[in-house]
Amino acid sequence: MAEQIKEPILELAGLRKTFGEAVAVDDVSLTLPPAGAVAIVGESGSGKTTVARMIVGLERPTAGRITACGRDRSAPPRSARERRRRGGEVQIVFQDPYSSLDPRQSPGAAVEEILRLHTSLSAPRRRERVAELADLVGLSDRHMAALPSALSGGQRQRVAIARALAAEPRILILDESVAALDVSIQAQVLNVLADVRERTGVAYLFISHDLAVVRQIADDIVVMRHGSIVERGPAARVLDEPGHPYTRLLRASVPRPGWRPTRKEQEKA
Amino acid sequence: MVAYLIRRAIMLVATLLVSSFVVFAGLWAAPGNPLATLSGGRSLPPEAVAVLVERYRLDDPFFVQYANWVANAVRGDLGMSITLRQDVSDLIASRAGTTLSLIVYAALIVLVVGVAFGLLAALRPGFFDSMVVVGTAMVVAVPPFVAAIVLIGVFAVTLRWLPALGNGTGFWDGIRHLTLPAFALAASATAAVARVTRTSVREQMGREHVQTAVSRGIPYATVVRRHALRNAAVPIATLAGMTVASMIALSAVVERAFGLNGLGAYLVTSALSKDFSVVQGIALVLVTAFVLVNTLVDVGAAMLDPRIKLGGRS
Amino acid sequence: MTVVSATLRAGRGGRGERGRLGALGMAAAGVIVLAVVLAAVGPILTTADPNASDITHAYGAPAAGHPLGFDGQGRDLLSRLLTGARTSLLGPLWIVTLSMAAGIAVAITAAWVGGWLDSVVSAVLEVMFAFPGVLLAMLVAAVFGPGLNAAVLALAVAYIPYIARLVRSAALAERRKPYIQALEVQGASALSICVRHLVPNLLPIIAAQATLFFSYAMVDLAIVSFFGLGVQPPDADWGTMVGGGQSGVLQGYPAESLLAGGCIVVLVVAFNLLGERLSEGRPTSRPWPWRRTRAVGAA
Amino acid sequence: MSGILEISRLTVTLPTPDRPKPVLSDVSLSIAEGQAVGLVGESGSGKSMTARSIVRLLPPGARVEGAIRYQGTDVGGLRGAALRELRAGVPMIFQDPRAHINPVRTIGDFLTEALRIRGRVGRRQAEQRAVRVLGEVGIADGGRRLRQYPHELSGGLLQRVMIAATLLAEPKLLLADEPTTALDVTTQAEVMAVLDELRRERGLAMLFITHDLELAAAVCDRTAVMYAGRVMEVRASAALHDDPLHPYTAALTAARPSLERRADRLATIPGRPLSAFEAPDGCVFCERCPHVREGCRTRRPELRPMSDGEVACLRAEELQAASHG
Repeated sequence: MAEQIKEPILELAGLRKTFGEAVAVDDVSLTLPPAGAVAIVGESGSGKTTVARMIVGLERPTAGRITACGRDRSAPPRSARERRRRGGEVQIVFQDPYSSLDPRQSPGAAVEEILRLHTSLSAPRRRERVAELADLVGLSDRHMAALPSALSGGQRQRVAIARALAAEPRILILDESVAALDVSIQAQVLNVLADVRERTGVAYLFISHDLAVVRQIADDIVVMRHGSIVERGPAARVLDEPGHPYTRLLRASVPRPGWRPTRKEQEKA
Repeated sequence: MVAYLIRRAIMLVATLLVSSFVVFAGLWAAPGNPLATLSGGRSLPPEAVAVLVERYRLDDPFFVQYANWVANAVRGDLGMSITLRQDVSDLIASRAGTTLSLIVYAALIVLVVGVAFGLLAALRPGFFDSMVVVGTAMVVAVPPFVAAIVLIGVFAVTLRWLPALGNGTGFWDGIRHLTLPAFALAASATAAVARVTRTSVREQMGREHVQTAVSRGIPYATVVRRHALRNAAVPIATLAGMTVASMIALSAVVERAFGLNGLGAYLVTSALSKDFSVVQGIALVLVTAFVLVNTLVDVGAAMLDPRIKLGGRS
Repeated sequence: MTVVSATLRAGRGGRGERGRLGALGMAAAGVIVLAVVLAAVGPILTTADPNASDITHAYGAPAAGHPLGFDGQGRDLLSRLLTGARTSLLGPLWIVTLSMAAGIAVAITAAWVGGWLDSVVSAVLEVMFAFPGVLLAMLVAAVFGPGLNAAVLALAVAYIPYIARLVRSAALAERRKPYIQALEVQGASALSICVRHLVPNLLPIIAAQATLFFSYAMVDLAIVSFFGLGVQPPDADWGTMVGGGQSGVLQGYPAESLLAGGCIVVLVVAFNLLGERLSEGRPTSRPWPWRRTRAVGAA
Repeated sequence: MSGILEISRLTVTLPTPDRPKPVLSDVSLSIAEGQAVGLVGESGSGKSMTARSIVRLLPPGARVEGAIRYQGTDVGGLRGAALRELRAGVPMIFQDPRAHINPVRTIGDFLTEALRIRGRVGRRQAEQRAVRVLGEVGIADGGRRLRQYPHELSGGLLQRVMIAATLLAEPKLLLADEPTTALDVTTQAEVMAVLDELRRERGLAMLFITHDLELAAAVCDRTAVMYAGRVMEVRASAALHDDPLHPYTAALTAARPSLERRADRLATIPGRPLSAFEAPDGCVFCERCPHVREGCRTRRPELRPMSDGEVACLRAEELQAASHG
């Protein structure tokens, strides 16, 4: 890591988002240390994806402050240069593998386009960098030259990761990036993410509803419900001794050996 | 539902206002001054000029003229024809009947024949279906004026079964005179409706909820009626409505080809003879009818779809 | 010709399972190409002057040098059909090009900027729907006098809302897809995203609509000419020939109307078939020549 | 012991433009009266196709070989009214309830349609029954719900409506194709609790399709694991996690991250899940199996009994002995 700065690489302070009268995100604050891995856990409608979209500027916050790499990014970027600079700080990988790539463009061209945008490398150097990124996410030259339609879901998500890393971000947001994958493929991508974090020191903000996946990838966990944070702490502590009743309910709802679904008594008419 | 209706009503009024403005503005957009346009380039005796200036208030500012023109239009006064020295509204009234009955006759053909062929093709895959697909692919490409010529050539000239010209006298003779024109106007539209009916019913048959009904042992015919047709009704009604609306403008083609004394034919002759106030009047009437029919179609389709009626997001 | 060749190239670009046109699609494309060639070369081939009338040949049967015979005023039908083909293809081409250009630009801007601009554009489009093409053409002809150019312009304007509405909804759906949003987060400019990614992925829809609207434009333009408000006599145009030949039909000489009408129908069927095939085909894409060390052709 | 459902050597091949593609090959499975069997597998394993084959909800032109016997009668020969009778008696719950319920008709219509249409019950009585069953699946004031439309209910509620609809048919066998995959984990737990309880109360047999091994084990007596259109293993659910017979089952459980602890790296399975038409000769899993031998690439193992289940692996006994040794 270049410089051991202590203060967080990403900071949300009192973040809020309303759509009409509906409050999607209510007073969310959190910090992400350099090379750290924080997971936001919650079910649909908890506001976790809206938080991610506000950080990368796809949604405009109603209130609150977002600071990434020491620079404020609460308001939308004014100039193209500012927008590009923010692209170099925070990147995102989405959930659906089948629409995360331009169907008309090969993975190699997609990654190369980002390199042209963010670096001043020459064409040959760019091609070498594309190969390095391909190796980093475990893809061969053949995959990089193929058409997205020829790639499997797992391979497409790896391309999306490589494309995000091409901008050399300090923070990578993973918005349910492995949720749509089969178990064997999910494991491969989770391992790739672990390798990438070790080799590049990029920090992860992992958005997920899957507690087991979160335990595997994140150091700290923030639990969200109906737009606000109900609990936060180190992953092991939050998952093994959940403090908030909602977290306990979440934990108890996950099927595992010996688990049996039990009906809430008052529900039966 | 009320919110939806109010929104549609506001949209309707706004559209009518703007389109009437465009029709009126045509007067000013023409080369030369409005008086020359109104007179169609003819040199008019001074008293005729005075009548025109007074009737159209040509000396007032532009917007006042427009306001006056619209106010008159709403009261049914659409100005005066230069060539026939009669009120445009009377000229229109006498011809509107022909156009209306022509469109209604053609619309019946489109809705009955088009939807029927579309349904049969969708539900009877195989020979009949491919016949309809090929047939409609041909007929949809036959525009009304080509259809008119073919029908005249075959049924009027060669077979002499039906008259090729004029309005005819009396109700039943009128119907006889309207038959060929109605079929000419309806030909391509019927084929288009048949094709959309077929594709939307087929598409509904592939939907998951139809699969659920089949998986619960409900007879095929019932599944088709209660699910495929019911759901396909919205797209079919929408397109059928739009097709009928488009016939308002196309009626002119058929009226001219068959020498029917309708609004459309009169609009063409007035455009050719540069009788601008008549053009303005008829254009306004046709645009208004077109917008009204389209709005009715949208509201009708909304009725069929509960997601809109209860204000739910569709 | 650009639209016709563009649609053909987009069609031909499909190899293997990508965007294959199928037999019908190729046949339709063949008919269109044949019509284009005849329109371009035809008038030079035929010696007869399409406007030279000779009353002695009125409704004359086919003779040497006049394979299709004569019209009511003794003019050679073949040469009139060929010269007529030129206006009947060029006219719709202008209409489609103008309306597509305006429609796509408006739609993509509205879909991309969204918010107030999108609602303003939608309201304007809603109002423009009030004017069917033929009606607007008649109004314009009454104001500016009959003529092909006025009709073409009027029809082009009348088509803009239909094209804009369709492209806008397709653009809105595409814009929400992750690969576009990822590019936004990367900081790529809106223009470069639209030009290099959004529009190319809308090509199948755009090509299909251009082809379908070509057949609508051909019919509407022929209608305007049929009224006598488009191409003015003695020039030849398929619409005027169908109209002009009507008196002949009544006297048992349907040749002029049927030939012109037939040409219209055949080409409209061809364009409809090609349009439907194009809208079914998957996007034809071009792989990046990674292995060959040519300069990286990602653009 | 003839169970309520016997599937033997079921092979399904789908017609495609270039060449026919097998999606199921030699699938054999049986469900005893009142028993719940889980069917687990990744994409392309054919688990959903197996369930749909039982009531012949197959794509047009699909070629079916082998036999499926429901209550003793072979479903292959059923046509018209008899096929409808079978489907009425073996209802199916689908993954995405919002897509599988007609959006332009009321919930009441959806619930009572089968009863009214199949001519057994009047509208009034059908609605009363519907309200009663809605109560049992945990939906209060059923009367109001009947008049509502699907877009006014949440995913969880819609899935309960789907379950209520199947119970109204008073079936003997229930097919559930990933019923909770589209739901949140807390909603999933509630819906599974409802399904599990009502199933046991009514002594219903069930075929439960899912990609979640633990979920299947939790609600099913026995669980079958499928890969590339074949059954790899069938076991009592309790033993499946800790004592798998087939290397694929073991690899699946190892690849899944655990809720209890974090592994440095997950034990991944190389390559990607294959469909039947992509599967190699010999054992379909051989290209990805850590214990592959030469024999595995040539001989295709048959499903054969072993300890209290069945397994399709040449080295099953050897690996079992090694892991217990």
